[in-house]
Amino acid sequence: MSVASTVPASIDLAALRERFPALRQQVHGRPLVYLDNAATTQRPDVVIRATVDFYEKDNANVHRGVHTLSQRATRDFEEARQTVRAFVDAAHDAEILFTKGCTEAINLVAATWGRTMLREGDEILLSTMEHHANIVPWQLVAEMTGATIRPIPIDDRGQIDLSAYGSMLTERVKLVGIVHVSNSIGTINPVAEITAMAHRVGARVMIDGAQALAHQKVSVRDLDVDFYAMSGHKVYGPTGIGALYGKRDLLEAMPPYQAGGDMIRTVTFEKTTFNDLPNRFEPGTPNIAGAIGWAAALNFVDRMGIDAIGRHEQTLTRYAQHRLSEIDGLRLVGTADDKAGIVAFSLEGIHPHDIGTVLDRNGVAIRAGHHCTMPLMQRFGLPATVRASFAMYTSEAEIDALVAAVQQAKEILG
Amino acid sequence: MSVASTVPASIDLAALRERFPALRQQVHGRPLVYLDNAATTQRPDVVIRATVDFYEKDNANVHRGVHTLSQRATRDFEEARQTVRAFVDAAHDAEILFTKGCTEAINLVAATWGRTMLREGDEILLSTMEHHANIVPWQLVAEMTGATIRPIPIDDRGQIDLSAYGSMLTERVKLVGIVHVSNSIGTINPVAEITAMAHRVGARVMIDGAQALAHQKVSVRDLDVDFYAMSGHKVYGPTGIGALYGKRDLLEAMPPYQAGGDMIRTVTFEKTTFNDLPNRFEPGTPNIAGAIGWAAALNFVDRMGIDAIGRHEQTLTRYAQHRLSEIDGLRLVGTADDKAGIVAFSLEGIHPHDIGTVLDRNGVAIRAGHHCTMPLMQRFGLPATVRASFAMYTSEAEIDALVAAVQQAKEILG
Amino acid sequence: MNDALRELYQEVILDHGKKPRNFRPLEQATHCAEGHNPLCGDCVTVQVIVEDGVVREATFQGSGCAISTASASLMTEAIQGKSVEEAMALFDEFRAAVVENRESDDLGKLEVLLGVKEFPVRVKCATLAWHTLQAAIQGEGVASTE
Amino acid sequence: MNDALRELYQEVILDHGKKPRNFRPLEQATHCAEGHNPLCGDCVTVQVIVEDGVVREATFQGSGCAISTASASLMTEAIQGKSVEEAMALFDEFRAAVVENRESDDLGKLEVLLGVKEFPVRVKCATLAWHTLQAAIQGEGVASTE
Ligand SMILES: Cc1ncc(COP(=O)(O)O)c(C=O)c1O
Ligand SMILES: Cc1ncc(COP(=O)(O)O)c(C=O)c1O
Repeated sequence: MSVASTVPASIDLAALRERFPALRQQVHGRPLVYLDNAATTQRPDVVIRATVDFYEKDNANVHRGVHTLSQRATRDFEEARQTVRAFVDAAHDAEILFTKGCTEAINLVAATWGRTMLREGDEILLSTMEHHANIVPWQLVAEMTGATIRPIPIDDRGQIDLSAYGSMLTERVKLVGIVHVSNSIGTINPVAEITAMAHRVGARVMIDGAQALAHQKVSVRDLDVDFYAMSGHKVYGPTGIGALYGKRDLLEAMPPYQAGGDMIRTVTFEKTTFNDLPNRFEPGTPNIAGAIGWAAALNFVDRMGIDAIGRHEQTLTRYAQHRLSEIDGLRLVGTADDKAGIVAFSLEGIHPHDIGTVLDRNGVAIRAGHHCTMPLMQRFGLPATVRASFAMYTSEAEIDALVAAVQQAKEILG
Repeated sequence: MSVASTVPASIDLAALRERFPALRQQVHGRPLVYLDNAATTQRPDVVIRATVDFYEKDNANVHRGVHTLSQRATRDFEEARQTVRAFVDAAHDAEILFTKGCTEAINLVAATWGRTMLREGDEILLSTMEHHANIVPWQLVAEMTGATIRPIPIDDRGQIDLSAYGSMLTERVKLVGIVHVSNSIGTINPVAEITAMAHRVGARVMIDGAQALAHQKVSVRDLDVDFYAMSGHKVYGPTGIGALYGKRDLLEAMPPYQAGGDMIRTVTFEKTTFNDLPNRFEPGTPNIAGAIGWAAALNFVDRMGIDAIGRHEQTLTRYAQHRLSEIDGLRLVGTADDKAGIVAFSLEGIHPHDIGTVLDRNGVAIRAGHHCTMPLMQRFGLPATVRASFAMYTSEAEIDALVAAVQQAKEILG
Repeated sequence: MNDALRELYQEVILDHGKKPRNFRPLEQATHCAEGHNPLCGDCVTVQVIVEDGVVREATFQGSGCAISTASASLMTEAIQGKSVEEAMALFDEFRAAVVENRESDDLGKLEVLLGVKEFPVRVKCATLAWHTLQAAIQGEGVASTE
Repeated sequence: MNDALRELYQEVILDHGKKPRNFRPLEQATHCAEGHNPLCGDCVTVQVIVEDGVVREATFQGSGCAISTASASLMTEAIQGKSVEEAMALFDEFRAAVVENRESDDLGKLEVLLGVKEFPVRVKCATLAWHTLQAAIQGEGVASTE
């Protein structure tokens, strides 16, 4: 089966879709057309199987366990860490901290690195297309430290204005926060370049990678980013698991975030000494099943080949943009040169939420709203958009179904 | 089947054990005797099934979704919240905040309520038998605010010294932190009484309920506690999910903890307004599958009857203490009058870790160590103990296997 | 074509959705509140003039989907001239009809909104303006459907 | 009775575990480090006197399981009189034998510890003292098996 071959040239969609049980269903009497992958992807059978296997065979708590199940759980959990490390090409396992998701990963950096390193007068630069998860944690830190936040402008196609960014980069800038792939409009930001520019003035870079992992090869070493946040459920893994990558020397210097068991070396009521990386940042029982399931997802993506997936999605994106733009009164929002599989649009005089309802009745699952990027919506002067987002299993026929349903929405609502 | 009847008088163990797939296995050629339930319990088939069902049928992100899958996921996720609320008898769904576990729940309180309410000169009272999860977060807050931590002494049997506690309670005390059931020695603390005493001087009470839910009926309203922390995986649920109960007026007044999507109402770069409870404290994609699986676990416990489970475990505990205390040189650690299914001991001249290795070769899974309660270990003058902890499916025959294996350990190591 | 959709998006609703009545600020308002529906990002401000216990005038502003806009528009028409008690009774009646699926024959023009019953996730859109009206009259200032 | 267990807990090990040799502080130590094994909570302090590149004396203190105590005890005996290079070479040899399962015939008395190979989770107990020795000699002060 081509799905399992190591370096597939292209994707055998029919076989692939069989691997995702949730895709085999009808909604309102129509085959499900799942185009809400930027919210969360579906899970392949191997992820579900890995979760079940853990609970049925190896279920135990990790660390400090002298018994066999605990040893197996610990081994699999730490292998999952290695899998994540390899997937994003980090240098050390200790640089991968498991979190409950991308949001927590960013909060961890803001609350530890941010609170200790930022001062009054310092600046934090955030792109106008950031997800709230890479804005609000910094606002809380800014309030606490006296640092100020400055938005990096974007152009009308939804691309960061690099020359404006360059002129904002002064010695005052201590952190630059950038979404690798915009969840709202799909723009792939030039993270390597942005990072190099930031480093030249001594600023650190926090990349929100939530949407990137599923669409393209990510090497945190090549990008040279300082922090990189990820979510398992956005890349075919379980809910409740994610990770923070951080450069080792930065993580070593950070104060603890949450505190509890397994992150300490000794505790007395007078004094507590903390453990080494990564344990220092992983107190309590981790989401063991989540980490193991996520590793199964990443291995699955590896077998499919992330480059083939990326090509497939870009083809779909071009096709969808082309087909949608033929619809009268439809405005594509975000038309960057470099885009991942996310297409957003609005229809003249029709609210996205109403479109969403019509689409749902046709079995087509999209998202309508601000997509947790209110400043971006403001930039485009829209309260909300319709967003269709693709995955490795999305087919051209599904794009056709989307287009037909949008046309029906126009008829009914126009 | 008696397992499914609504108010069972006692437990049909053979039928019940069939419901837990992980119990059906051999370790080193011996039937697994899983006595590490205080670290984590096993999961019944219904929990695994609920997890698989979610991923195979309803998998989508919650909130803001106009499409059918998202509506189903949202409904099931919010029903899970109701299930947790009902299980601990809280008044409002909004008082249940999902977290990744008990550790995070306590950290949330320490970092929000603690940082805003505590001042220099304030006192935090923590029992000597607290888990590190209910010590270290308070140490971090104490360092930040200038509050001081004072340990509440315990007696030689492992019971809180209530009269010492009473005399420590002054107007300076702002928080009392107590473990409901000790994970190390099984003591069930008189939480209602401790709470009433604390309230008389105006102190708030943070109860670490990690070990309590699986063993006895908990009513946060009857106990009148202010905060109650829980873990799903300690009560037959998945890893990576837990909850904080907090009284509504306290939660309402707390600043946000982590920040991101879904916890805000509006975001601009100038100003962010936050959402209502519980969303304000649940930014980002929650562990949806985890919450749903946990609800399945709690419903399973309900069908079994928590009182029947509690009685069963207490019978086992008495039996185990009786059998173990017949072994020469064995010292039981923690012999409170009121105990849940946890038995800890040490053997003269033999390190617990070596005992653990011998037991494991006999298929018997226990935990050896300090159980994240170093101050308690110090109190008893031991670096570590062996801990056997029971669950609804534990049998008398398994206690016999434990005792036989301990005897073998004595032979080999003595 | 889907009947439930046709039922939901009737002519009257689309008309009120696109050309909302009483869509303007009300300078001399005696009561005012803002309502949010986090689901769609709908946001509505309701203003009313109450004199001697009677709603003399009612207006709204904001942005929202067709359902919430039409519902707000229809509401401002429906409550004009009614006593506050009557207006609140109408809300109860309306809510009972769309949320609890209860029979009702006193809804008048609001009946066009009953199609929303088939779309549970959209019910909040239909009741947002009413919740906001209630908040305004009770002096709460802010309403949310969650 | 389990053969692997008998192999692990040989007489010599139990003897050194219960009556560790060189278990005392070393006042004139030239090098010293503390080691932790978070798994068992083992904690060991190794002190040595190195003169002219030769280990004149080696002692340890701390609390730990039979394996880690016996290993520390046997180590202090084994390295006495050896050059620092020889001691470190012995560590390499020992580690290769228990971690990588390599053949070795130069281990001398340390061979009694080879039973630990069947117990991967206990290997750290057997190597803790050695890691700590290495940290002491390299002047790092703290070692951990994780
Ligand atoms: C008493 C007690 N408190 C807190 C915790 C921490 O719970 P979790 O690891 O699920 O966060 C545990 C579990 O180890 C516990 O037993
Ligand atoms: C760009 C981006 N950042 C951050 C997040 C937050 O991720 P999570 O909800 O998994 O924490 C999301 C997902 O909604 C996202 O799309």
